[in-house]
Amino acid sequence: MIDLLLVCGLWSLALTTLLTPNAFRALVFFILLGLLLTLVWIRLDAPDIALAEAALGTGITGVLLLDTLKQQPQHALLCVHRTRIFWAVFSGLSLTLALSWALLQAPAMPIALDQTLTAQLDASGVSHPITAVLLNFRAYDTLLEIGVLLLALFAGQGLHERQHPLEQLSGAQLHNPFLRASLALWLPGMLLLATYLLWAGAHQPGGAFQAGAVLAAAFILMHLCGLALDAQVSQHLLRIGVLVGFVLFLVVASSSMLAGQTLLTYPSAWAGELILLIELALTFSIGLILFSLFTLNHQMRKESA
Amino acid sequence: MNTYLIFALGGAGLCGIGLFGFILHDDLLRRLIAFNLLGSGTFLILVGLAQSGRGGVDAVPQALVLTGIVVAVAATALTLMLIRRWTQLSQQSHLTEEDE
Amino acid sequence: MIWVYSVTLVLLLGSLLLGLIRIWRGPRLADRLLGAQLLGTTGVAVLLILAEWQLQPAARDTALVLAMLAMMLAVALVAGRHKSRSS
Amino acid sequence: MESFLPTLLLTSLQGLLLISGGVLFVVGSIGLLRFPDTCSRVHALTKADNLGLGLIVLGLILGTNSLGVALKLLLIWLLVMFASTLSGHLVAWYACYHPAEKPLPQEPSDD
Repeated sequence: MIDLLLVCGLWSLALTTLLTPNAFRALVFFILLGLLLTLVWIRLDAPDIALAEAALGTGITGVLLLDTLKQQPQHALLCVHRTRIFWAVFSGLSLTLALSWALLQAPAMPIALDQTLTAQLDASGVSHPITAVLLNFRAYDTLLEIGVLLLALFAGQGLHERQHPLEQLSGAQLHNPFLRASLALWLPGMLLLATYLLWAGAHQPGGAFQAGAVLAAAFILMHLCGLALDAQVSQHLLRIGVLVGFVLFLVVASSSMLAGQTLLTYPSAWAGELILLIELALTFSIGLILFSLFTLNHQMRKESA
Repeated sequence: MNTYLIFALGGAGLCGIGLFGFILHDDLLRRLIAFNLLGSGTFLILVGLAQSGRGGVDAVPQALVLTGIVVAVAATALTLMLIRRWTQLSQQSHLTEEDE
Repeated sequence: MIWVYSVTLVLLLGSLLLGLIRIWRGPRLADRLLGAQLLGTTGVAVLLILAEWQLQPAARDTALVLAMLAMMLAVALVAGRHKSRSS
Repeated sequence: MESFLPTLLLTSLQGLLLISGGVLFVVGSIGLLRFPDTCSRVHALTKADNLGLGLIVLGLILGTNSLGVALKLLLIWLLVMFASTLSGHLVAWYACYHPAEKPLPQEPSDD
C-alpha cells in the first residue's frame, strides 16, 4: 500500500517537475523527488543508497541547481510542435511498456553472487557487505569511479579559462550574525557526522561515499557563508587533496604486484586497516572534488555577471 | 508482486517519464533534470530487479548504484557548467537547431 | 502497535500533501523553500517511524543526515541573493 | 500479570504521543497553507512541526529499550529544531529585507 503510494508520488512529482512552466517550482519539486527517493531506498532495504541520496540530493544537487537557476534567464514552457509532443509521449510510453514487460518476464537469476559474497565476507577485512564489495571485491570499479570524478573536475577546469585572483574568490560576506554564529556549531557537527559515517562503514551502512558527500556539503556551506576554502588554503594543497584518494588507492593497489600478486589484492592480515586508510583518502578526495565542481560553477556566474 | 518488483516497475515508469521530458523540452536545464530522472529510474530498476529475483537484500547492485549516484552528481555539475558556458557564449538557454 | 505507526504515517502523508500545495502556489521562491523545509522535517519523522517499523536502524542515520543538511537550501537562497546584489 | 498494566499504559501513551505528533504536523501544514504572507508562514514551520517531531520522538523513545537509540533520537530532534530555527530566520530575513524582490508578474506563473 505504502509502496504504491510512493511510486505514484514519484511519478506525479516527476511529471510536475517536467511540465510546470515555472522554473523555481520545477526546482523545488525536483528536490522533493530526491527526498521521496530517499524514502524509497529505505523501503527497498538499501540504506547505504538512501544515505548517499539524502546527502547528495539536499546538500549538493539542490544547491547547485538553485545557484544556477537564479542566473539563467527564465522562460515559460516553449510551444512545441504537435508532432514533437506526440513523439515524446510515444517514446516515453513505449520505453515504460518495454521495460515493464522485460521486468515481468525476467528469468530467475542463475548466478548467486550474494552467496559467494557472504561466504567470502570474513576475508575482506570489513563486516559490512557493501563496503566489502566497493573496496575489496570490486575495488576496480571504485578506482575507476574516482578517476571519472577527477576527469569531470579537469574538464570543468578546462571549461573556464580565466584564473581568478584570490581576493575575488573570497567573495562577499554574508552579514547575518546568527548564521555566522551558528556556523561555529554547525560545521564541526557536519565534520563529526562525516567521520561517524566513515567509521560506521566498516560494519553498518555508511562509508567513503556518504562521508565524502557530507564533507562536500560542509565545504559548500562554508563557501556560501563567505569562508572560501580556496582563499584560506593554498591552491597546491587543494590540488594534493583532490588527487590523494586516487593516488593512494593506485599505490596500494599496485604495491600488491610487487609481492607477486595480481592488481588490487590486499594482504589479508591488514586488509581492514588498508581499507580504512583508502576510505579516509577517498572521503577527502570526493569531498574536495564535489566542492571544486561547485566552486567552478559559482565562479562562472561571476564571469557572466 | 513484492515490494522490490513494485519499485522496479516504478523505476521503469520514471525512465519513461525522463525520456518523455528529454524529447519534449528545448530548455537545457529541463533536459538535464529529465536526464537525471532517467538515471534515477535506472538505479531503481537495477536494485529492484536484482532483489526481487533474489527475494532479499543483494549487496552487489547496491554498491554499483552507490558508485553511480556519486558519478551522476559529478556529471550533473559538469553539465551545468557546460550549460552556463553555452548560455554565456550564445545568449540562449537551448541549443540551436540548424536543420529545421 | 503497527496500526499506530500506520495512522501516524497517514497523518504525515496528509501534511506532506498540504505542503505540496503550498509549494505549488508559491508565490515567491521563499515560500516554496519554506514548503521544502516543512517536507524535510516531515521526511525526518517518516524516516524515524520507518526505522522502527522496518527494523532498519540505518534509517535513523539517514534522518540525521537529512536533519543536518536541510538548512543548506535556505543558506543558498540567502547567499546567492546577497552576492548578486553586491556585485 | 503485574507487568500487564504498565505495558498497556506505555503502549497507549506511546500511541497518544505518536498520533498527536502527526496531528500537529497536519496543523502546521494547514498553517503554512492558510497564513497570508511569508513571514507569518515561518511560524507554522518552526513551531508546530518541531513540536510534532518532538512528540513523535518521545513516543518512539518510550518504545525502545536502548539508551543509544534514545540519545540518537533526541539528538536528531535537537538538530532539526536548531536547523529549522536557522532556516526560518534566514528565509524571514530574506523575505523582509528584500521586499523589492516581491513582484509577482516577473515570475511566470500559471495560477
